Amino acid sequence: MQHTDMLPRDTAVRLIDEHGAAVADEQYALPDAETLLRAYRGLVEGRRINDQAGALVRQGRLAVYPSSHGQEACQVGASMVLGDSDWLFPTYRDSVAVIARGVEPADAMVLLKGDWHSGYDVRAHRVAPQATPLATQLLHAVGFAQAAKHRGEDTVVLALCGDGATSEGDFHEAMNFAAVFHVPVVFFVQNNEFAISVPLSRQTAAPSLAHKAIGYGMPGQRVDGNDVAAVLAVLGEAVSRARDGGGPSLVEAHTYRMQAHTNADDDTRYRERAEVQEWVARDPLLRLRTHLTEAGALDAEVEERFAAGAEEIATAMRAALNTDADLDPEDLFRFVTETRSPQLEEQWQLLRGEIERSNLAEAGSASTGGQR
Amino acid sequence: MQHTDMLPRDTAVRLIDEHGAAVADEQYALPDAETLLRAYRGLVEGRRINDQAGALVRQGRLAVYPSSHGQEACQVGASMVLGDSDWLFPTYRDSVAVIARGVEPADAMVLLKGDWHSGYDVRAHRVAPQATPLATQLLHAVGFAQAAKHRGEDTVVLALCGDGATSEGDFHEAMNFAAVFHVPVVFFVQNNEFAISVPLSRQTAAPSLAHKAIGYGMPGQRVDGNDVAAVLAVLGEAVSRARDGGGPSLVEAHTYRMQAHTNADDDTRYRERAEVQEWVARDPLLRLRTHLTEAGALDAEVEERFAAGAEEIATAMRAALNTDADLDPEDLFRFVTETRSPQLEEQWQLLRGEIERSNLAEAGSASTGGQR
Amino acid sequence: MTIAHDDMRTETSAPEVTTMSMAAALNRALADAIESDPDVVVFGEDVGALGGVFRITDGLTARFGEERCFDTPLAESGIVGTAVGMAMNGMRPVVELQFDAFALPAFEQVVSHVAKLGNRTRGGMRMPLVIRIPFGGGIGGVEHHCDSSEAYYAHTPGLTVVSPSTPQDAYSLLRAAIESPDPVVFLEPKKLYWSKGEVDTSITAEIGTARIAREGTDVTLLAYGASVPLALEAAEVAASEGRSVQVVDVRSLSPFDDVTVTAAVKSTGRAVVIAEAPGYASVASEIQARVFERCFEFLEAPVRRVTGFDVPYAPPKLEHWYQPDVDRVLDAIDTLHWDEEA
Amino acid sequence: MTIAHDDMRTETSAPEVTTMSMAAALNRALADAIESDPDVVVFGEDVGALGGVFRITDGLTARFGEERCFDTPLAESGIVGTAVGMAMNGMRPVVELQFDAFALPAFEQVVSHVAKLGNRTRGGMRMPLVIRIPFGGGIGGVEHHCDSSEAYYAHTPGLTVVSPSTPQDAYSLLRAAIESPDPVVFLEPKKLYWSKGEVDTSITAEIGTARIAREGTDVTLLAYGASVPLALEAAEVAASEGRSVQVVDVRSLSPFDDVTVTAAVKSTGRAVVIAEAPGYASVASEIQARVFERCFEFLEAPVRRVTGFDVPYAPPKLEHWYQPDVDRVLDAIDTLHWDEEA
Ligand SMILES: Cc1ncc(C[n+]2csc(CCOP(=O)(O)OP(=O)(O)O)c2C)c(N)n1
Ligand SMILES: Cc1ncc(C[n+]2csc(CCOP(=O)(O)OP(=O)(O)O)c2C)c(N)n1
Ligand SMILES: [Mg+2]
Ligand SMILES: [Mg+2]
Repeated sequence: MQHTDMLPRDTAVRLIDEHGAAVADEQYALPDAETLLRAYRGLVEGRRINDQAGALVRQGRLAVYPSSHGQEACQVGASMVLGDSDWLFPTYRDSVAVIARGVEPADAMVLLKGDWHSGYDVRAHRVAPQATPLATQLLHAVGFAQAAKHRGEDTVVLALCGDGATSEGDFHEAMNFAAVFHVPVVFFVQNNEFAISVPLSRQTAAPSLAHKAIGYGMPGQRVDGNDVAAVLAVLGEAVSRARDGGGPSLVEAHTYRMQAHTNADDDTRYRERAEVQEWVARDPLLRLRTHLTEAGALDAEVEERFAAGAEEIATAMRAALNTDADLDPEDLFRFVTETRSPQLEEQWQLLRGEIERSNLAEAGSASTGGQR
Repeated sequence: MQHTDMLPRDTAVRLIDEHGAAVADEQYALPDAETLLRAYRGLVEGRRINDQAGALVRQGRLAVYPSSHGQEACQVGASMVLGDSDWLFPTYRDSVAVIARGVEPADAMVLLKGDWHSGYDVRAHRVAPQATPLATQLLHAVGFAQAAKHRGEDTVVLALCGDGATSEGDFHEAMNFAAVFHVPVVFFVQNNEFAISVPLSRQTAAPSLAHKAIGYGMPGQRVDGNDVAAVLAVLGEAVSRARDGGGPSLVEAHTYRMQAHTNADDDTRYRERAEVQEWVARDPLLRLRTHLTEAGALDAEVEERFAAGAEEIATAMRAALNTDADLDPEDLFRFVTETRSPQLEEQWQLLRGEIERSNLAEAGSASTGGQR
Repeated sequence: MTIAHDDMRTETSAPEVTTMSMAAALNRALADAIESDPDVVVFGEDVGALGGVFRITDGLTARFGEERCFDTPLAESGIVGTAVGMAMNGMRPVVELQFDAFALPAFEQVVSHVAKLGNRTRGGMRMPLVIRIPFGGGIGGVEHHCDSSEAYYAHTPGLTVVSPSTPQDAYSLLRAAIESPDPVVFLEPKKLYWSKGEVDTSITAEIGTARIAREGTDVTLLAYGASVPLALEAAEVAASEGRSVQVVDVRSLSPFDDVTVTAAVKSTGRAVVIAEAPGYASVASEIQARVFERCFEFLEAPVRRVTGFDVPYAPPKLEHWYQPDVDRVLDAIDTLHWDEEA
Repeated sequence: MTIAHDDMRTETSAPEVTTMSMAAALNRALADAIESDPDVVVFGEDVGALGGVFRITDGLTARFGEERCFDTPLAESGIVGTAVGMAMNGMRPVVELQFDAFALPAFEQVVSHVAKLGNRTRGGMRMPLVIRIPFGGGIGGVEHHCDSSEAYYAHTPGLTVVSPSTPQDAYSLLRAAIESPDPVVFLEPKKLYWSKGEVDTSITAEIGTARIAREGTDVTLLAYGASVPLALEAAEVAASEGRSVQVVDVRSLSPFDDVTVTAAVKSTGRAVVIAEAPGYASVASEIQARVFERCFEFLEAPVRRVTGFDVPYAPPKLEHWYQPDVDRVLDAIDTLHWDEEA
């Protein structure tokens, strides 16, 4: 590879423009209609999940929700490019990608509901726990891929992070380890222009985040993150390259965080409504719907079917999240280590006593609330 | 600046070749003869300091010495490009640069002698303490420059690190902060091909370390680190740019660690003698001597004068290091914090008691060695 | 705690006595510090336009400009490392790290430089910087948002570690921390951010001193941060059960005020240490051990501690089972060898 | 400590009893672990061709290939973070971090992931990894090369922390650490690397247990790592002065073996804790507090501790003033309310 081949383009790869028109590209082909239709369905479901989660937060059923509203093309693309033996390493904002990978929405929401720190079977779905400490999961992804390579397994790891996370030291170390050990990892940065309140311009002075790739000796590419066709094409190529022993690469998607960072955030403090408004027209659903409709691949009936499917997911989410899980406080001790120590047993015993007292109190009288 | 202007050249900038011949360069001019003569004198002194320190280690007068033998062009260049109001942020390997900046050799050796953690007046010489935890000092350099910029002071900060240190997260964060805040810092990486035993190929897969610069939005350049003329030209330009408000930049010098990592290391375990031998011909002193001699700027008399000057430094070093410093154990408590706490006073009192006992014991009899 | 008027301070901003939340008191302390000392700069993640995720820096950028309060790239080692550099160059940086767990990437800078640079240079360079960390749980935060990491800092020589439990101390201690020539880790109990109290901006606090938060004669509760109101609540309940409980707000986790604490425990002969962090090798163990050693002859019973369990912090729905509560404190008091006949 | 034959182990490498240094014992443990379990990989800075700066990994790459023992780029968070990922994918990484202070860049990965991932996933993913750190001083190392950071790890729920003081324990505990399903921080006392002793490779150690290193009836010294030989030396001197001193090698810093320690201290009624790390909020404070609380009725005198001062570690020329020594231990013993009449 020529050195300069590692540099991304000056503008992001785009295969479908904001008006739904296909854009010819000499390197990347437009995915076929069936794939795009599947993607569209994913977008519809993803949007519905985001909206439903938002509602559940307002109703107090979720503690917090970092929405990917506006970023669904990245979420769906990240899930679709992976094969069965591949792994996804997502962040707190990637619930839609996690669900698209087959995780039950209610399980994906366990963290955000506050029931436990993660709620799905990581191995069954080949999805790592959603990471909160920024950029740390990128190193896990690299190590995971190193182990797969060590055993000669056919596993590509897709590691997700945001624009803000690229500033962390762990981002750097992960990129470097991946390149030095030439492991099958694709780093996918969803540049949504903000890290909570901090705009991209305070995060980097680089021409683009994808320009970081050459500094590690891997290719970098930029893609329009609101164009699922481009995301599928660019990420798909990166995943294939990794699978074929071509090593890691970095893909930066240009997108936008349409809502506040989470429900706890107030984005009117740091960005203009007009800016947010500008991005409405670039919505990933809108342009794909136009494109597919114009291509004759999408009609009202299919639309309705997709909407109904999405509604079903939302209904299930509501049902699951409106039920209080039966939580066992003893879980606080159950999983800390596999080996049980007398030191922890002693404290566990204290908790058991309190649980008993509390159960007795509850059984006895509704008026004595305390544990004592 | 065009994006690709931030990329370094495909080969390192070189103004004097291995045989002492000037190399024409369209961007960088050969420093004048007077400057080169001054540089040569610095090289001679630097080499002598390295050799003397090595001898002092063998004699047990220094605890440890990370030699910059072979890297003197970088050391001297780093010092010469700085003005009086500028600051140097060196590492453990940069004693020659520290001394070239005016620090007494004996003071520069306090850390390596084991008397204290740093031994020179940082403010008088505008040299930060030599850093041991890799890459951490790069962030200090950036913050220092931020403060200078905040107060409108004319200060450029030159921050040194090795090839290995570029893998640390702090390297990344320092480069990024410097670029985002556009501060007057020049990062100077002495790529000597090894981080203790680990070769550059295990450190990075990048075309060069200077290729990292574009990922932060700053220019990167590569220079022949054994050609002091090129080091002076490239670093000098970077420092001027920083001084003129042009922001930070990254310079990578290609050089070689001619000796083991420190005296405690055994480099026969991890590199071939032939490889080391190859670099002897590229010695920074050799080529500059040839160049200056051929240019008529250097003759036996001047050589002798320089050698005598270097010998004087070495003699002073020997004298200073052969004297045991009069160390006060109470210094352990004296500088921890400026505010004195009763908690520490109490422990300090314990030590004072022990010192007294020890003094009494010494005064009393030579045979009772213990403190008790 | 010395109470004194600081003349410097009154030049820039008239002292006031007002009722305000701890968050407001911290905000006011930052504003007053920026106003009174040109070397003070405040920075971190989201501290600018947003005013911090807890709004502690609210309005500072608008009022004092980007020069004095600004956002950084998202990198905690970068934040602390550049603060070290600024302090080396004569400034007084006050940085915010968003949550305890997100302070960890900066740990090397804190331990190897913030804590040691003054010593390394024999006082040639001091580190007058403040690291503010919203700390502890009790706010229903998800994983990584509710840890208590005071032990890591308190164990590290060279660092001063303080935590306020009232708006007054929040104000006075933060001013004192910023004025200190030494580095201070300033732990802000999240749970108390919205608790209110009177704040007199003319009161200065002396770092290194504990505060008697409630008088009592039978037993001494030693607490800091969010555990202080818990201790006071337990004291209230115990009082109704006929026990006179003294409460000491340790405030200064390092250095430790042995004089006040030892005198307090000697006066009652019984003590319970309360802290939310896991108890093992913690500040609570230190306090327990010190009190034991210094008050041994005066103790009617072993010193107890009530702390978080030695497990990762609980998820929101289980945190009430994790956190020390009034019942646990009362249970601990009950074990203190009371002669029921007396 | 249970002594048992491990059948698995003898398949690959015949058990032996030999006199060797602690360094050699550790090397042998690594080699035997690599040989007996295909999931074990060793990596870190300079562990390959060089064999580690202390030569603990000497010859492993030559013998087992780059696949099983390899150098990484110079980045500690990267080393630990990728080890986490490998452990998630079923391997048993054993990483070396070069010195205590250079383990700090990895602290976030250690606290937020190594310690918590098993809990986060409700046991769905375990973290069977070992972090080896050459620890402590006494070798004349310059700044950052002699710290003792066990408190940071021991305080962190989810981590197992052990330190050997003999070649035998070095071998057996390292094998046990590598076989543990839980993450272990393995602290190797640098000062003891070249101390020699008999090693029987068929002996297995149980993590979580202390070891009586010397019998005695008058006072119990509690120590770990390099402080164990110091305690033994002090015991010898005390014996010559007529005092019978028991020495307990704590070995497992977390979890702690209360059973052995409590029984030991109850049997003598007096105790001194010895550790080289700064004492404040340390493992020594924990041990002191635990012993106090559990042995209160049995104590003839307050439990004392002899630790490093609460100051940054000394430069080489002053380290003998910093480190706990025999005199300090004997002085501490002297304060334990001896009835000189008895
Ligand atoms: C190490 C660390 N520091 C700080 C935080 C607090 N925090 C959570 S999300 C966030 C912003 C992240 O921005 P970005 O990486 O762009 O992702 P986005 O939220 O936009 O998807 C911050 C600062 C954290 N989770 N981890
Ligand atoms: C954070 C940290 N990790 C590890 C070390 C131990 N160490 C000291 S020097 C060194 C190699 C550094 O290599 P490089 O940056 O290339 O500098 P050089 O020694 O070649 O000048 C290592 C690993 C350290 N000092 N700091
Ligand atoms: Mg973002
Ligand atoms: Mg090097």
